[in-house]
Amino acid sequence: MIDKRVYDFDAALEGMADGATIMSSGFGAAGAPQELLEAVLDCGFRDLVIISNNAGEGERGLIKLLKEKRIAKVICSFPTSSNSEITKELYAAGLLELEIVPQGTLSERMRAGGAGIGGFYTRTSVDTPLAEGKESRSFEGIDYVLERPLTAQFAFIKAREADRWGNLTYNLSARNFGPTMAMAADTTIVQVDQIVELGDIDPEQVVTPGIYVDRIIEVKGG
Amino acid sequence: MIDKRVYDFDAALEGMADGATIMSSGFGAAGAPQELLEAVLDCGFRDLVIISNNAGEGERGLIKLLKEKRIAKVICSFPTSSNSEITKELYAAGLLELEIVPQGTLSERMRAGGAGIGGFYTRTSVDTPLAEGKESRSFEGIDYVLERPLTAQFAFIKAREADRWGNLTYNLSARNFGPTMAMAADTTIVQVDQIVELGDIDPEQVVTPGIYVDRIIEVKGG
Amino acid sequence: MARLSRKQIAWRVAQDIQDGTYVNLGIGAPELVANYLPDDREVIIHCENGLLGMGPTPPEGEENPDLINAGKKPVTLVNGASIFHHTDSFAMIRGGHLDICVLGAFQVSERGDLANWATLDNSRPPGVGGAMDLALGAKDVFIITDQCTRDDQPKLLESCTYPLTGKGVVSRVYTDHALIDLENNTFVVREIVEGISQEELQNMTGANLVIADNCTTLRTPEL
Amino acid sequence: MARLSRKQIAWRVAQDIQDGTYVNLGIGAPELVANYLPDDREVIIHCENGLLGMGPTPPEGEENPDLINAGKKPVTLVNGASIFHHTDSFAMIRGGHLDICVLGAFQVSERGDLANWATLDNSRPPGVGGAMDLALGAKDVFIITDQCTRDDQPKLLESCTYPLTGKGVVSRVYTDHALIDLENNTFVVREIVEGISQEELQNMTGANLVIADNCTTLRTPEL
Repeated sequence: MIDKRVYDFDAALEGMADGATIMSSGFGAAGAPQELLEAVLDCGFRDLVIISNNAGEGERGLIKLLKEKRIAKVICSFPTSSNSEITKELYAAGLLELEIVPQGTLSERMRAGGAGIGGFYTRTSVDTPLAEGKESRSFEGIDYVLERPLTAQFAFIKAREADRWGNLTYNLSARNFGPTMAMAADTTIVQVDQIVELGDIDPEQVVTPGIYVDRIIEVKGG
Repeated sequence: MIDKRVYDFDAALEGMADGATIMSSGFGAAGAPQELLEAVLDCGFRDLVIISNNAGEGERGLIKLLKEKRIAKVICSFPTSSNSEITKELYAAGLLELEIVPQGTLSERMRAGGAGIGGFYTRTSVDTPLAEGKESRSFEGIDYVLERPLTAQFAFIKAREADRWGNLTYNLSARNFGPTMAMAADTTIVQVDQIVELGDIDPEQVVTPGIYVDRIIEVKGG
Repeated sequence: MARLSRKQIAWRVAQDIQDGTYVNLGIGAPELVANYLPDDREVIIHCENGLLGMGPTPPEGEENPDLINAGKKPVTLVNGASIFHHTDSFAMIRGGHLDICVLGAFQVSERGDLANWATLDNSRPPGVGGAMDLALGAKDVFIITDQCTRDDQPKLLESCTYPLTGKGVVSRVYTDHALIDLENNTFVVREIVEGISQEELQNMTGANLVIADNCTTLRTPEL
Repeated sequence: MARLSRKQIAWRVAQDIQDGTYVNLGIGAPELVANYLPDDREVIIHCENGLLGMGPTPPEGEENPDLINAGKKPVTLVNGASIFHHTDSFAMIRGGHLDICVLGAFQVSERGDLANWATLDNSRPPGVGGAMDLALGAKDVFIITDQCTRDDQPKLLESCTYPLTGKGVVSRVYTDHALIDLENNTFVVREIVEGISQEELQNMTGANLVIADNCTTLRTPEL
């Protein structure tokens, strides 16, 4: 029997270690797996590399990890938020490495990582500093840069519903990076509002098929 | 007001001409826009280039166009079907050009065409005759071939429901190539089982957002 | 000196967004455009975080933290809206499917180059978000900006001095003083607000302005 | 001479598919594997045309033409199934997410090369379908094939003479006479059907066979 449910955060985070690379879903706070991120804090892991659109928002999740100096590097499109100064402070103090990737390129690189694509050409970032050091190439007179796939050891995702096979639905715009990150990580760990019976999710409405999911933990009100 | 509904096949096919390149959805007969294809037959267009996973199945749609020698070339992964000999006959007689593309590459090339990707590297077809003439390249010791985007003037798609903005749902495995082809063509024409009111399709259940759709025609029992 | 408010610039932009347009509104002033779209037009608003068919701001108390726009503010959905994941959203952007994107700018050059994501100050963390994807992907890029910075430096220039967001991408610039098109690597002034002379406008601009033959007065309601 | 039927080969493959496996079953003989999966295992069957969680063939009269497998035969869905479009399906295949793919073969080489899509006969239209994607994408590729062609030519060879589907992709071959692993560019025989000697098997093979130390008899039910 396939049962991807786990019942505590120790089980959810099994195999994690200092220096882990973690994709973390969410756009701002919508879809951010705050409880999973805070479990990492509680477990004491350090020197983390985080791949996430933002380097946290508000007071929770990534912001807490940043404040406790657990994060060595963030790969993101937009690191700062209007309601936290911690990223700016750590960056100014040389305590945080940032790799800035255009949002669409970030998402597409993760998809490539999950889909077996060895690299792709995009117009985004051509003639900008973010293309520096990257191969460029012209097709039919249009310039492109070569982007490489992005993968991670872990993906942390917040979803709405899951069944024991790991099929997921998401809530409105909290869907954002979850489906792509689930494809791109070795181990995908999902916190869900609700675990439902196998068969309760209409096959046509599954957004992330269970094949991409390794562990599910129910976090009520998460 | 945005209203993409049309009420006859002449309006659906406006702008088509001899030599048109048409993506046609469907995997076998599931999701194949038979009535739209047969309208092309009725309108008399010739020398068509068809992009479709199969070169028809059974007696309808592409098979009819093939029998009437309206198709000059098919770009597909698998041209023959168990229940029609016409593709074999035309090919043997030198009356039909075939370009064989691995199924995943076919689909991914159309996605690239719709997503602004200038090219991508895939392992599929490496060391096979289908990689001949294509650039190859190694990343981290793994060989890839470079594949280029595939677009078309028209996409013909069969869907289940549409609203007047062109939002689409599909029926079960008839979904197949529809969502990708809708992105990749200049003009996307959809035959649907049923047109519903704007707002009737749950935003989370829209599979193809209306932005990809240009014309909708209701074909009951199609 | 006569000068449009942010709301008035947004109003002016809104008048140029036709029925049936798919438009992305960037964070900040561009978000205001949604408030001034004429009622008789159906304009479909895209949010980079996976919405097509953004509706108005919800009434207080009815905000859903899982339904937000690119600026992370609570929004609603209109009838006909759809929701999709981030990679699909940026495939839509990068694949050239949006008609118009409205963005802010630090600088715009007469060749249509846009700089709106980084300055030369390296002490602050950089952040690009979806700006580069939007600038290259939309069929038309409209810019909302002031003619000059707060310390009176022109923002419309022969060449950008800040790092670029995209090269040759801007179609039209809406400033607090004028509506200016980018045509053949030239700033072409279409409308000037009342009370500003062509000379005054030229003096606030770091590149040569061409005044269109049919240049008119830029009028907006009080907002 | 003792020889397994297609159904018996499929039965033998099914025994090797463990609980919790994600498996794609190719068109033809591989489809039969679904019929022999032990009841106490949850095996999730993927169909390239966008299904995960394929169920049994529907009863006559209950077929849905919009619910078919890669062989275009009507199927059903199990509880926990999901449906997705073709590009997502092949992202799943090509991204290495399937544990096992079972395919047919024209030829297999001792280096694990697979030829199963084209012969040297150019008069017939070629067709590759999803075979190349599956052969490269699945973690393990299992092959169902006869030891020899109908005219007694061996199908397990030092090198394939037909155009390749993929190079070095095959993990294991299930034939009408034996179960053979690919290890270090060598055919290693794990099981031989009763009544076939090692010499007879070698004579039906176009490459050197190594008999595993623990080689056993390949037994299946009558099917």
